[in-house]
Amino acid sequence: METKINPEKITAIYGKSGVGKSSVLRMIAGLDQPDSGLVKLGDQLWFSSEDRVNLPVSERKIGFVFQDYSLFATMTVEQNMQYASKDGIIPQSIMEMVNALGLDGLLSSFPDELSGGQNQRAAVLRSLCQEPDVLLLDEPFSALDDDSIADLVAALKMAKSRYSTAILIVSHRKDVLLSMADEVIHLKEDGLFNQGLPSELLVRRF
Amino acid sequence: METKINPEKITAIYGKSGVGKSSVLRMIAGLDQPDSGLVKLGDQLWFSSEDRVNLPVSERKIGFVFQDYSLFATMTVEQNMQYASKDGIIPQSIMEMVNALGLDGLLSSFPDELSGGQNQRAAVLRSLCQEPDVLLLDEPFSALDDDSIADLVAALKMAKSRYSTAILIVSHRKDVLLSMADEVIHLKEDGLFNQGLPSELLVRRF
Amino acid sequence: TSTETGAEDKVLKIAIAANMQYPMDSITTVFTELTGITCEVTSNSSGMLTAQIQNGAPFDLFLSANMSYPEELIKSGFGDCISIYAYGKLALVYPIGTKYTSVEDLLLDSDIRRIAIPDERTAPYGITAEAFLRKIGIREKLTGKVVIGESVAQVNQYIETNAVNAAFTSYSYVHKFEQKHEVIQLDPTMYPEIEQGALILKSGKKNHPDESMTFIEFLSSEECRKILVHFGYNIK
Amino acid sequence: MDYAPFLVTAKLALFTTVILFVIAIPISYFLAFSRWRGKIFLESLLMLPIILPPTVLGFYYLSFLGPQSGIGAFFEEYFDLSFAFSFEGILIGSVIYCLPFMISPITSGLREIPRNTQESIRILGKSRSNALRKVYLPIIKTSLWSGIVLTFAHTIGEFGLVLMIGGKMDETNVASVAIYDEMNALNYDVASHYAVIMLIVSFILIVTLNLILRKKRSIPA
Amino acid sequence: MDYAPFLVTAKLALFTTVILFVIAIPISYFLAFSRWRGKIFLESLLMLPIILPPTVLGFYYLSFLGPQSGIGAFFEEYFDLSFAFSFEGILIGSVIYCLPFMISPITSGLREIPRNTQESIRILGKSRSNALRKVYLPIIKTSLWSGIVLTFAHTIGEFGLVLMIGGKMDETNVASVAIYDEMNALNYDVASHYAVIMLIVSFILIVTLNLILRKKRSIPA
Ligand SMILES: Nc1ncnc2c1ncn2[C@@H]1O[C@H](COP(=O)(O)OP(=O)(O)OP(=O)(O)O)[C@@H](O)[C@H]1O
Ligand SMILES: Nc1ncnc2c1ncn2[C@@H]1O[C@H](COP(=O)(O)OP(=O)(O)OP(=O)(O)O)[C@@H](O)[C@H]1O
Ligand SMILES: [Mg+2]
Ligand SMILES: [Mg+2]
Repeated sequence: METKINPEKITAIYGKSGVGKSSVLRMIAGLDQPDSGLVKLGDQLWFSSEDRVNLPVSERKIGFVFQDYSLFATMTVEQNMQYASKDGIIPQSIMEMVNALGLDGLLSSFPDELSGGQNQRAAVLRSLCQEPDVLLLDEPFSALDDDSIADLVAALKMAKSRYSTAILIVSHRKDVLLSMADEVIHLKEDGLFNQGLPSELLVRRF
Repeated sequence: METKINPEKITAIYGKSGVGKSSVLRMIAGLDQPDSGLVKLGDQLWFSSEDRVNLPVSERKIGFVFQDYSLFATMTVEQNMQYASKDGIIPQSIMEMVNALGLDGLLSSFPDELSGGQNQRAAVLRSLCQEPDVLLLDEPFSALDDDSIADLVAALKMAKSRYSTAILIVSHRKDVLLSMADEVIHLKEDGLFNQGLPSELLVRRF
Repeated sequence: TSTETGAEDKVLKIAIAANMQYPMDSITTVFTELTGITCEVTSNSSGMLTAQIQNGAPFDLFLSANMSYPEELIKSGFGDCISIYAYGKLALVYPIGTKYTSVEDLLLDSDIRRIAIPDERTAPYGITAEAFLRKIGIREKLTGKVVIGESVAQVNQYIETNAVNAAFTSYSYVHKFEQKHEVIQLDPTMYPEIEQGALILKSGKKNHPDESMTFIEFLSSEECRKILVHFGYNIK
Repeated sequence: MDYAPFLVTAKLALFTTVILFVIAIPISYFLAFSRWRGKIFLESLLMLPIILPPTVLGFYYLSFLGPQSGIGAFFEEYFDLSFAFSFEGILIGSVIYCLPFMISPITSGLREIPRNTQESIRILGKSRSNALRKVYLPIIKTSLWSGIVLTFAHTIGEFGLVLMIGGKMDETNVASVAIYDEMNALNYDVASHYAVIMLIVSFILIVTLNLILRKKRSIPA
Repeated sequence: MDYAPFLVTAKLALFTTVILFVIAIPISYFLAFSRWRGKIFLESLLMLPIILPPTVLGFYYLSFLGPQSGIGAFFEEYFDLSFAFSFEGILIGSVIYCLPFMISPITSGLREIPRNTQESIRILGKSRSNALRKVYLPIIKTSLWSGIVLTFAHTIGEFGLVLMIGGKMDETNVASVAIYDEMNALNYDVASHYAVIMLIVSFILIVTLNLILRKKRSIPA
């Protein structure tokens, strides 16, 4: 699999359950290693089986929202966010998003006191606190209702423009992707994929 | 909150993230206790703060698919299903659903070797193995693509007709509920709710 | 030769103070050869053995390194009379090749940095060692050097591991120490006698008073005396 | 050189570990999951056996269960069972003494079981004992392992208590007591020989058990 | 009646526990997370201190670290530090002996940390020591607690090793040795008096620590 991801755009990976979307994100993040092939960001080489390059995860400056959120259960939402922030101080712009996403009353709650969707939003905010170069989001809308999705998309777009973060989203929600993604990669079960505009790739199958 | 849930229909609870949908399911299952009020199934009283009735969870004959799936990590998919089944034997009809839901190759995989959507489908199947009187599903479509959702809905309908299981689904997916729910309860943030046909309740807001 | 009573019944259970462990192997071996009575030997500190006996330990005999523990047992009704079968001798052990003109010189020598003495509160040889040092009048000068060992056995371990340079111990270990250390017998007039007392116990129904008596008699027999003398005990 | 003491040690360590494993699981289950407020006292109480020096514990053991004590005399009279100076005696003593080594890790393992696992069990309507056997114990495998190794290893090395409760009958002559005797007799070579055997055998045993139990996903129950 | 031994015991137990806590965490971290294949041997090796009877361990300790041994003599000569017949000596001895009690529960706790927690740490780019302090230790709170209590309690009760290494100096006269001595001198009343004090104080201490640490969410590090 070889593809270019444009850091200025929001790219989405779409595909059936079990097709390997999460795995692709994990390889980009460096959590798993591809058997062969390359991973590049811009002109930086992150992984190459041929040249035996494998940039450590911590140097890839990546934010990753896992499909199961993975907030630290021993920390409150605020502590989770502080822990992810440089110097332990949550950037002002992200504190504003906390309000926009309706989490303002929940900063001192622990993850197991949150609803599924609250957990998910908190996880996205935590990853933004890292101010990553690339943000990988694995099904970030799965536990959210339409309004919350809209709020979250707005927050992501804001973060993107403010920190010029490249955003790569895995999602099976055609409707959401249609409205917010700039580019879609459609992963297929045979390992092949199509890349293109959401309006082309996603609508065709309806 | 007082409502009747018709055991012959598929009832859905719809509402914003954090509004209390999961909490309602937990109270019905008996995992949490309401401060006051009643829970009844048909003419069986399950909980009543006034009469101090609180039927133990294990006697409510309930299946519950949690929002985070909660398969046992030390068991394979098959072992999980066997463990939930009476006498440890997975009913034939459910083994057929395993195939229909595309999990046939994954029976001997452990939950952490599955993708998010595979995990979710396995969790639904495990709960069906209990042959429950009432099946509570918390966001069962959250990790699934459209095709998998359709497969799952078909499987649920089949289980419903075969075992006459009452099905109560929590979901924020209007489109899915529109196509499959018989009745919708729309939970609101002020604690009130509307109940009605999906076509009435869900479309109105578009 | 009476096999009909069963082998189990003929086992004589002997509790010995830890410092008797060394000669005991030889003594029981010869005893068994002569009488056909087998022995099971338990060694522990005399205090703990006393506690065990008072709490019903099924021992037939108690061989103590002094008189106070058996006397305590007689007081509480676990025995009648103590027979003294030998007298212990106090020894000083130090590294081979050390030159000295007197015990005082040796002990005060600056190369002898640590001297082990058994605890006078719990070990009979500790009482004698302390008495000896007071008698020759240098106990105070040794304060900074003295290391107290729980028992003679522990003092021996200190010597064995070179944790101390000199130690007061029982002369009965002379043959063990000879190869690597100098062992001197201290003047017996300079310390109180170390009476080794044996007591026949009446602690339980399963005791073997006849066999026990045989053993006590054996202790004063010629064969046993030879062994005891070989292991550095005095016989009167 | 007599190898019988090793057999007694092996028997003692094995029995102690098995008995404690069986006893500790329900106790730990209770400590981990009960809502009884007094359990913190019970839990602290169960830690006390290792606070006392083994010999002292042995002394009290003899006072309460020895042949001269009421209980001890009763059992000896009517059941011909003696709690002191017998293998049964040192076994009971070891079990009491090692209780904390087994209970503490298992309790802490059970405490760390996630809530959603417990809730799934309730939904499936499984009994406590079934859940424990099929779900909880496999989850806390490494904690069980910790309790087992600590108990097993410590029983091998323990001798103050065993010497006090057991004396040194043939049936209570464990390797650690034999080593003690050899040291008292200044037979340091023999003592070292015993010690080295004990270390090597134990090491091989622990490595082997480690290798077996570390197999991913292996389920002990 | 002399209460000084209690102070020595308290000091010894406290220091041993603190030192072992500090030592055990990196070792356990390594044992839990390293991919080195030989670690199973290392892990088994670290269990061995409790296989040997304390007196035997003490014997080897004196042979290797005693005043006449190469290492012991060196430290005594150049640092005026003696590893035997001193408080430092019994402290080192206790630390060696209690190693398994601290390492085993902590290692098993760390092993049970879910993979997604570890991966989140990597994504956040946190150093190992930071992750350990801020995330892993709070998660394994109950396992830490298990290691701490076992070590603390066992150090209070231990006496064979201390007796051997310590040689009954004032500074090494711990309560357990004092009790043993009183028993040997047949002063059972005094011994019981000591023992009861030891049990009560330890019990109060364990309950208190329990109450503090059981506060939900409390973070030890
Ligand atoms: N640890 C693992 N070991 C073995 N197989 C795995 C493991 N993790 C995932 N897989 C398999 O790899 C395939 C791809 O998984 P992946 O999680 O990438 O799917 P996905 O596209 O993210 O699906 P979903 O939308 O359901 O999350 C699946 O078939 C899954 O069973
Ligand atoms: N254990 C808890 N302690 C305190 N508050 C809780 C706890 N669990 C949930 N809540 C709060 O109760 C409210 C309802 O939670 P619930 O999980 O029922 O929401 P939900 O409707 O299922 O939302 P979602 O769609 O995001 O899963 C939320 O605001 C949540 O913060
Ligand atoms: Mg996925
Ligand atoms: Mg929910």
